Amino acid sequence: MTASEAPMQREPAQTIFERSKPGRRAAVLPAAEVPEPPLEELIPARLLRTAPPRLPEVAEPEIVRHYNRLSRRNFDLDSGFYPLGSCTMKHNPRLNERVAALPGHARLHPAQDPVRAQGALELMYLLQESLAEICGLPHVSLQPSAGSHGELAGLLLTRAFHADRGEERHKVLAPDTSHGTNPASVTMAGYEIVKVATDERGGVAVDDLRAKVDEDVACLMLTNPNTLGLFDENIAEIAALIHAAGGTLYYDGANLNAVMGHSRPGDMGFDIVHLNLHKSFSQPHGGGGPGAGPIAVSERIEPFLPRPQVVRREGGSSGPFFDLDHERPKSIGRLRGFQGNFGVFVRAYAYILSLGADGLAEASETAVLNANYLKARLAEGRAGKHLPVAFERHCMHEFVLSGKPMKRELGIATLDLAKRLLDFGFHPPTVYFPLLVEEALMIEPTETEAKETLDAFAEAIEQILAEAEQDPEIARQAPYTTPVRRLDEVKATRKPVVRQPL
Amino acid sequence: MTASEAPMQREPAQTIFERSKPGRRAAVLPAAEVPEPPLEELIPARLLRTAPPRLPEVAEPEIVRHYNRLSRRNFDLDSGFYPLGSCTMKHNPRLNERVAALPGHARLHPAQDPVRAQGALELMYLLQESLAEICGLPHVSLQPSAGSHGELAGLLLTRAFHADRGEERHKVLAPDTSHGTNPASVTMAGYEIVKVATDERGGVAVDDLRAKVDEDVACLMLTNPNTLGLFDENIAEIAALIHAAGGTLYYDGANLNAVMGHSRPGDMGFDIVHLNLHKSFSQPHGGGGPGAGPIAVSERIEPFLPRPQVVRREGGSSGPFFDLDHERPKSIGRLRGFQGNFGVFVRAYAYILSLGADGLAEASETAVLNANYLKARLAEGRAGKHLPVAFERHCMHEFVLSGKPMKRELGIATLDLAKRLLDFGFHPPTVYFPLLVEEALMIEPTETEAKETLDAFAEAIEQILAEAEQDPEIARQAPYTTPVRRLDEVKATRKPVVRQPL
Amino acid sequence: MLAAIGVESSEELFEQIPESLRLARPLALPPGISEAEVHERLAALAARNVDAERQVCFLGAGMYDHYVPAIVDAIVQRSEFLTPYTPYQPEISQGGLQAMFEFQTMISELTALPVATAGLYEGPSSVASAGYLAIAASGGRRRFVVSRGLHPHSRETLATYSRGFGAEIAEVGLEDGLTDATALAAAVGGGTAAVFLQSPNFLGAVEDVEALGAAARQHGALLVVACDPMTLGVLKPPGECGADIALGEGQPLGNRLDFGGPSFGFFCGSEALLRKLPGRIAGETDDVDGRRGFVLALQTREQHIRREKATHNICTAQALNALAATIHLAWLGRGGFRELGELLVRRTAYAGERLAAVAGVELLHGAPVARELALRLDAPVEAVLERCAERGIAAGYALGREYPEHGDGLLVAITERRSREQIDALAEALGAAIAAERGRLPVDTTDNRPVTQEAGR
Amino acid sequence: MLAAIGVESSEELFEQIPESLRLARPLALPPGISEAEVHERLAALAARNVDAERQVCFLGAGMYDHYVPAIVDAIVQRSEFLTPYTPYQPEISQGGLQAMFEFQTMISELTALPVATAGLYEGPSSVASAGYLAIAASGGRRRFVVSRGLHPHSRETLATYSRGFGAEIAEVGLEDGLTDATALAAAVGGGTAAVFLQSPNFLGAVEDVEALGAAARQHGALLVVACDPMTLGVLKPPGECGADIALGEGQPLGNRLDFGGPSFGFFCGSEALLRKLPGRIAGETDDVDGRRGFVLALQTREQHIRREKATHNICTAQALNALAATIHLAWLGRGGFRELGELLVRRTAYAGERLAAVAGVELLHGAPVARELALRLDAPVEAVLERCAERGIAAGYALGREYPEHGDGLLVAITERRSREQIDALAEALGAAIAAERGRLPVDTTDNRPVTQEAGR
Ligand SMILES: Cc1ncc(COP(=O)(O)O)c(C=O)c1O
Ligand SMILES: Cc1ncc(COP(=O)(O)O)c(C=O)c1O
Repeated sequence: MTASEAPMQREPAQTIFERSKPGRRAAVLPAAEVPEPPLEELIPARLLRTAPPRLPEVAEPEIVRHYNRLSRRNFDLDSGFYPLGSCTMKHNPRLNERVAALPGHARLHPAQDPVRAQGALELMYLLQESLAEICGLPHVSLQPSAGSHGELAGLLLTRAFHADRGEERHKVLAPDTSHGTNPASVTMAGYEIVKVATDERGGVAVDDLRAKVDEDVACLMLTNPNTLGLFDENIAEIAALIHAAGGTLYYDGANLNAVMGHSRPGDMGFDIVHLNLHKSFSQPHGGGGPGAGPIAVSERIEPFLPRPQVVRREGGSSGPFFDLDHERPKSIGRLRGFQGNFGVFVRAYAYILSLGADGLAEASETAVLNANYLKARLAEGRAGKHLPVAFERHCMHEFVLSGKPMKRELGIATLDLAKRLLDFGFHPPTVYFPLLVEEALMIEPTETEAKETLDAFAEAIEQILAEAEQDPEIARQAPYTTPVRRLDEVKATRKPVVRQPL
Repeated sequence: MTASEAPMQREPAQTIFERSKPGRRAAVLPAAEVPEPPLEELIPARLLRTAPPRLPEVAEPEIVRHYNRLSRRNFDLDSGFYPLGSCTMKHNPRLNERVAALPGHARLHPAQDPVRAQGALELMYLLQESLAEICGLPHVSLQPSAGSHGELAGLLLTRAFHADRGEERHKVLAPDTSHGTNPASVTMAGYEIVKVATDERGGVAVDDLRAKVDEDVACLMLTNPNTLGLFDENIAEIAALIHAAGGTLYYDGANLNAVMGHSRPGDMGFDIVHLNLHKSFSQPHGGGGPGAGPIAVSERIEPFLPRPQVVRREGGSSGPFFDLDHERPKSIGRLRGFQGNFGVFVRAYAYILSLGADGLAEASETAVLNANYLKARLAEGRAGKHLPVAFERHCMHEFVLSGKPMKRELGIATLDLAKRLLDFGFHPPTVYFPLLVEEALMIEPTETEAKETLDAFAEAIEQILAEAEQDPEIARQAPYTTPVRRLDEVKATRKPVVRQPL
Repeated sequence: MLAAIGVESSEELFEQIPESLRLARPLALPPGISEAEVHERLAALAARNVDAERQVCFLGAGMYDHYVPAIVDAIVQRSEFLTPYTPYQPEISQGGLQAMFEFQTMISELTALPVATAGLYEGPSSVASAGYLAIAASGGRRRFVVSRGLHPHSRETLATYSRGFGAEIAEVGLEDGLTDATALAAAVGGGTAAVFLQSPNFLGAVEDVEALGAAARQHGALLVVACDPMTLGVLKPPGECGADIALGEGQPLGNRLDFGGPSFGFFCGSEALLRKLPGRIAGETDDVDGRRGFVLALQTREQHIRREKATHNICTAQALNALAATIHLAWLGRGGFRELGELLVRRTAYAGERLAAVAGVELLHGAPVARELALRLDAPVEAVLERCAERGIAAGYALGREYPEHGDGLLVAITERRSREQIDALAEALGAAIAAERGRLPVDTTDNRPVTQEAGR
Repeated sequence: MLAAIGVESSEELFEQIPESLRLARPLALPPGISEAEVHERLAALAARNVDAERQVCFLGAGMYDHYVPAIVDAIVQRSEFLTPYTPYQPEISQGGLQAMFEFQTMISELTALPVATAGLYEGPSSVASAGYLAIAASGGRRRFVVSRGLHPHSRETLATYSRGFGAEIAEVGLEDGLTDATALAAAVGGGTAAVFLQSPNFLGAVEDVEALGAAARQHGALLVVACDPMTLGVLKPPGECGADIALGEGQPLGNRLDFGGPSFGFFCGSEALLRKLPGRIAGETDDVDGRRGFVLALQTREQHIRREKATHNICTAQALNALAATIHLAWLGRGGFRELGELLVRRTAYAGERLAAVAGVELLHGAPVARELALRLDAPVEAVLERCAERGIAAGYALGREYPEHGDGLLVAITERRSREQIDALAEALGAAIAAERGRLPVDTTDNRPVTQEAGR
């Protein structure tokens, strides 16, 4: 055993079930303290389970070792650069974890009487107010659990809005650069998606839009800056077109990190906005959630907001009273259980308090600066030659390169480049999205990265391309140093094994 | 960059100072809120610092990455087997960390009025009572900060005890197998150490002891089971000898994990015992502390215990009152600031509550069982041939092997075996201690390890010895897969670099 | 950096935003403050909530005050689990992916259905997602038959979603706590896409899912069963009762109350539904050297590949919360999980007897219960709750708003944290409160220290 | 396993313990309880302490209520730092060893002395250890001259140790808060092993260490200076004042109050003392391939090598606490550390003015102060403290027990957590309490809610 194999590669994956030994356990439970008749005397036998679930049997020390070892098989934001485009992988302040864990938050039951949950309700109210100001829209619902949930909410609001005016519309427009959740949400909300083309500047092709706007269009969904990292300069005109046709304008806020304190969706004419608190507002991604996707809306949409809504009632002597308002006759109703992902709200509000007005604006400014700097670095050397930027303009918080020339000239695809980056200790950018750009690499450095890191990333790309000029196989076979190497995803879909046979 | 070098080996060590960039920082401080005159107006200039300390300048994201990366350059108990003899590397329950962090413990000021620290003082009192019962001695002081501090306390108590009887004695006896802190403490307490030989059964050579006991002997320090992992069967006779000569008997409790609930130092005739809460009572070792070394003593020693002492006063209506007693005329005085390592007391008490009387006895039973099982496994195969046990008897919680035949027959020293174990993902045993045994390997598996782990360790030793039969160089050059390989310790002592030049 | 970009100032970079749309003023938010101050501010807000540490909590209704073992927090707070994104690069995400695989296996074991996903947002939206799936799986049927025993939040969320994708809902009432079997049979027909049941249902009653499910099977409708995971060690699992889909709120497994979230929804199905399921699914496979590994399987169901044809729109879900559940279940283990279920059933039975013996209190129904029970109070529920709160007890969940027919109803939840002593204290408090209300005694406001501390001794 | 060992039962293994010494009964301790119950039990005990979250804390006297940034807890709680033993195997302990090296560098920067160790137990025992070192370093001199400004715990601990290794102690008094320079000069002589000073001293006064140190230099005695690390961003460091040894209590750096421990003691010395220092020292070196690495250096000083000839007996120290300090100092950074020092000096100055203006309160001395000040109260101190406590304020540390000459003395400590608002509240509380005591008003016991929460808004 020399180092020829990376240590973790030597450790074959073993599941917790494979560490199980009959009779072992970690948990010690409290004594029953009450009479212990056979269960059959309390619940009819036919409703009872005969064989218990085959959960693993492992003592605590081995459980801790198992999951600690597993954790080391992850790459994470606290290990290195994570320029995953559209995902805003910014530093997650530990303070936020600390305040979210305070018993007053963590052990507060969601059905607690508002009289005894004033702190939580006030926090939600303050967050609503802050997000409203940031979006430039008067009303906010914190209920949606993530961005896609916010999109669905927005489309249901749109439906309710039209229905309230006695209209039923069937089409929703979205650019061909839109994120996959947009069309998926459209279908789920019972609408039909209509794609709008992108113009040579990377914005919405206004003529194509004009051609497609009519009385049957319920809504236009936009991301601005869009998924190319470009701000749509024609947004005012676009908004006018949609509003003229009586449609609503929906803002996918996943890219808000570019414009906080600099420009507001409400001022651009949007009626409905969702925000990803797990992106712009530093909620850790947790390997795929939790998140939260609050929505901010204009006056005309407000009546339809989900139920319940957090409200501030001007109480008497005892000052204001924060309450849950269930009496919303025109509401689209609930989107989920209870009041939303409160723990995420605590973190987001702590983040807003920490940065404040200036801090948020500075964050966006630095995010944009970092993106443009990295874009400039990657315009030099081999990257400049083989990885041209898709649309040559200043970008906002992210930018998209095309690996098409690289593939043609060096014989390595965007996927190969991404996999090779793993050996250099970097998380790759988002790849093959947006679909519009061939062999796309979508790069979002965020504001919390240092210049040295951006430089090191640019140098790694340069090295990989140089290497590929000599021998493209190196990248084609990469990675080499990761816990596992390239995995057979086809097999996983053809013959899916989605649970352990016991 | 293939896997030929372990990933971490590629990452050269870089200190936080080397990540520093002028002007960067993590901390945001509160505003002064008060007048801000130049400091010279508040404190005479000659008492002020001119140039601030050159601390690193790094933003929070990079600080977190730095220390997270550093952490991965450590092997730890939650990663794998850690049979470090004499150190009792047992599982550290996370519950203990949780309760120690409760604000009522973590943010309690040590000078808080006892009236407002009743919970803390009661906890200390309850821990004293529990340890007294476990040791079989009536009185406990929690003050010493670790085992060696407890030893010093014990020797100062011994001095005070003799002085109180108008005697001054000069010698302290300890077996040649004793831990280094024993003689070091003896010197520090102003005594002279006299070594006692070990007999063929691994216990104190009673004849040698008898020859050395006289009126000038202040104390005998023993570990029982001793550092060979063997219980001294003559302990009663030994105690009688010392007491007859008017000396005190000191019990180094580092090995208590072998006998909890099975045998008690007080019943063996010891006057003074120290316990390592960071061994038998699951306080995590923290890479070298913190710990705590409470002492339990007999009636005749009690008057001299350190100041202050936690006492229970039978209060009136409001029930008992827990207090700090400073009025102890015969006390040896303070050994440290405030009341001791309270955070460690919380963890130890939580551990005692969790296991209870039966649990503690079972823990020791399993510790002894695991040690004897591993000893048996290592008596087989190549280990049995090249690594004989130093004293062939049932052991208690640990046992000592000799690498002498291995060195002679295979040409690899105990150190080489230890280093090679690193490549197999095991922490090596304690090596070259006790001094009595040539090329010693001192192995303590503890009760929290599973049989599979013990078997895997035995197999690793077997493999390494087999490998050495083929090519001893493999072990002599080991390790290969660690973040760094063998380090030049001589250089570190000859030309010490103990801080970063800035 | 500016030089490399070729601009004078970073403002220049914002000039792509039309002047008129650039915010000319700072945001109307306070300036940033120090970490110490943020902590103090939020601690002050938190202190104005009465949480389960300051009050004995008998509230349930879908989320429960179970003890979360310390190893759960310790592990989920590790950067390696806390901070990565969804595992799009499997080679460096094996930790998260394997954990998902273990989670799916455990949940599949709990429900006795062959396939489990990596999880959805939470319980009620998972119910709505099952509705969306049922339409596709039933070849376009658009009618749901729903038991009134299904959590009100689930029914309301299903209704909200249904107004979007288009489906009608027929509700079936309860008889003495249980779903009215005859009414259910009558309501199900050829046009029914799915039948929705919950067991234990919202009133705590254990339903005979197998019997009720017959109607669904007969008409080829999917049987969707919502369940409380903590009862699956003792109650017959949905998979053994003919359910096509089993789902529910995951909070009781390793997740804190957090005033309602984040938690997760679990979602299991039959083999037949595998390629129609919503959300992430981890699958086992090999790497090029034959090493065992895990990936996101069946991505062709998902929005990032299939876009408008995806089986669901979900992207970011609740991976960390599912990890917490995985660790909690590993900690409980086969034996502990079953014992915990037994403990809940027995303490709930004790609570039922103890509380029903209180003057002015009776059981709302006679059906078997597992971990939560519904009471009928002979005094205004809100007033009684207030009086109990003043003694440091959150006595339960008032049924009135969501079940007008039970304006006098109170739902009381039991966990392993609710000791016999605390149940007895509840009985006393309820008795005193009801007596006081009947006698209109003035509310006693002196002693509102939490009783947990006494209980702790 | 028994078979492999060749015994019938594990009891057999205990037969090596003489029958008479085997405990024939179970330990008289309660049976084990569940994790949830242990948590509840300890939470109940913790609730009976009034900590700095429930009371505005002006207590200091060596340990201070500073804010510990969240990243400190997050990092020190990682298993990789929390659970290893002392780094005896450097190849797999580079994380801990490098952290020690960084710690030593930071502390050396703070004190402006070239060498720092990896740390000792805490402040006072570090002072005693300096005494032990001084005897060896001075070729056997056994007399210490100690300022009465040195922390009483340090003086007492030094005395305790001295009775062991043998040394006499001469104490030098204070004049208007500062060490009496003439008396000190008179006390130091050819037999003096070391002179011990503290700055700021126990009464908060900033000493002129350089001037006082002259006597020590003149007679070849070591100058040992105890200091508060949080003041070293603004006060002239010991190394620039001629100190041979600088040491102190490390708690203010990244460590919680924990009712007094665990924390750590830092210990710095001149090059000349390098091989005489107590405890662990990390050093830089290379591995066989030339890679940079770190090891425990100069182990030949230590007990495990030198046994009775070791420079000290310490083994397990306080590594994790020193790591916390390292992270806290990295977080503060060059700028933040200095600003924090300035903040303390200015708020302390404000407090001095504000409090001295209160009727019945005057400054105990006129010497300059940095972060703590001594007051003289014109009313019984204990009674005043009690009244303030009832308003949710821990007003400070009563000097009477340790300084009988200051029976009316109160020591008030300031940290960045003590806002101007809180200082004003203290002034009010003191004023009211003193007035009440003079007028012997009855103690008001109604309102003892913590004021921190209000302060938080
Ligand atoms: C542009 C865009 N829209 C929508 C989403 C969906 O947000 P969520 O993952 O929170 O559902 C994402 C997330 O990747 C996104 O990047
Ligand atoms: C036998 C023995 N005695 C004493 C000690 C010293 O204990 P501590 O490290 O807590 O000072 C140890 C610790 O290694 C030991 O093993």
